[in-house]
Amino acid sequence: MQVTVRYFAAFREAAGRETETVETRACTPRVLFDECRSRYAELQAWESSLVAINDEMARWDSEIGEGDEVLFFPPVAGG
Amino acid sequence: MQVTVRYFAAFREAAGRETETVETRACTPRVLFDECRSRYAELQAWESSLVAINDEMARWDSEIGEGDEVLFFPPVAGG
Amino acid sequence: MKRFSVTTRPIDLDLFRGQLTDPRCGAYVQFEGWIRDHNEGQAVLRLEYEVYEPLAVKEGETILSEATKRFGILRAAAVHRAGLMELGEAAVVVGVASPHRAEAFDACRYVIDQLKVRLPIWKKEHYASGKTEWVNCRRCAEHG
Amino acid sequence: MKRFSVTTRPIDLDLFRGQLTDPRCGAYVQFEGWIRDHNEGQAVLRLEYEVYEPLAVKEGETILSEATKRFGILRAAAVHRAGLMELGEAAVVVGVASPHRAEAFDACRYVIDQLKVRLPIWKKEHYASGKTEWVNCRRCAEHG
Repeated sequence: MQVTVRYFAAFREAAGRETETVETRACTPRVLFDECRSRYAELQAWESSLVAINDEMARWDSEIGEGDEVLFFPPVAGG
Repeated sequence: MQVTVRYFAAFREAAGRETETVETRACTPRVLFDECRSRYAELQAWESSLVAINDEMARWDSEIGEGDEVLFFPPVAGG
Repeated sequence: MKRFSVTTRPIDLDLFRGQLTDPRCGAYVQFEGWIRDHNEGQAVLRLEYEVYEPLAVKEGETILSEATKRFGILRAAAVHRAGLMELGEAAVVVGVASPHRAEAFDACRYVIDQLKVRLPIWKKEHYASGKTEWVNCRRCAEHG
Repeated sequence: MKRFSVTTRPIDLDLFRGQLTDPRCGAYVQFEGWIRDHNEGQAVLRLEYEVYEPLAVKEGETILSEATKRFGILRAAAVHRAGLMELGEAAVVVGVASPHRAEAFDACRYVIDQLKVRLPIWKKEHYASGKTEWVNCRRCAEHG
């Protein structure tokens, strides 16, 4: 299936891009993120990273569907 | 001895005066206040009232001396 | 500028806050006491504060010093109104600036809690009914 | 006016506070996050916030609703800066108005605590040394 990936802040700088459309068989954001890491050497996992799917906060083991937009958020630091 | 008494807020209204100089043998503000109450029928004791002597917060059993100014504060309500 | 002051005019919040800015501080907490339109079921039209200023200022400074030592904050100030006030005005403002927020919240809370019970300040409420009453002093007021 | 908003311009504190006035409220607590001149020993010149606004606004509204329900306050609002900021400016402001002060303090604290960990907002510090760093993300930054 095809999904769109968006990288934010430090993740965007590490991946060298803000968004990409990928062909994947990943069923969860966690598996998808690992696939992305295999393409971008500088993209590091980070334990308090967050993830959203289609502008809703999601879990790393949520289900991804065809055409979804998956947003990878490095550790947030508002305020 | 002679001391000056000052009444504040509701106490002033009850005593009908702001200040007075009295001859007294009262050794503490508590005894002095009881003397004042015997003169002003409307002056009521009130459990969380405070007292000061010469612009320093004091206790009801502090010692009063000649020429002191004793300030009677009804329950405070700042803020 | 004195850290604790009493004023008969509306509190200038920009000026108040301005005196507390500090580049070492990442957190600022401000408390304001507003005049409510009701108290215990009665419609309040306006308020009057009687302040015994010499002792109020001394005790206010003491409370701010206590908060500074106890919570390790960098800046604290407070101002209290005296005299007649209208609904919606701020009767008291407390401001605390600190490197981090936990101690700013705790210190601000401490200062307002202490100000309310230790300062020689009395509040008289003027009700829509025409009555007035010294707050905290129902029995005194009945006779006053 | 939306209760939670994001802005690229300096926050107008008078306007912000003005939207929260309420004659039923006797207590108002405001928190401000200020840009400090140091972080972990490095001199900070300025800051940059990246905000993913669609989700930040949604999550910010959710947090304000949670605080309103949980603490029984009457009014709450917050605003967060996006983009480049200078020292001394407020990066975030939270305001809570309530009949009494205890719940105003608790609710304000809850809102800022939650905003800091749940909003998709990232802070990049620009240091006097010329370096920049994403806060909370040292390892990412080394590679970024």
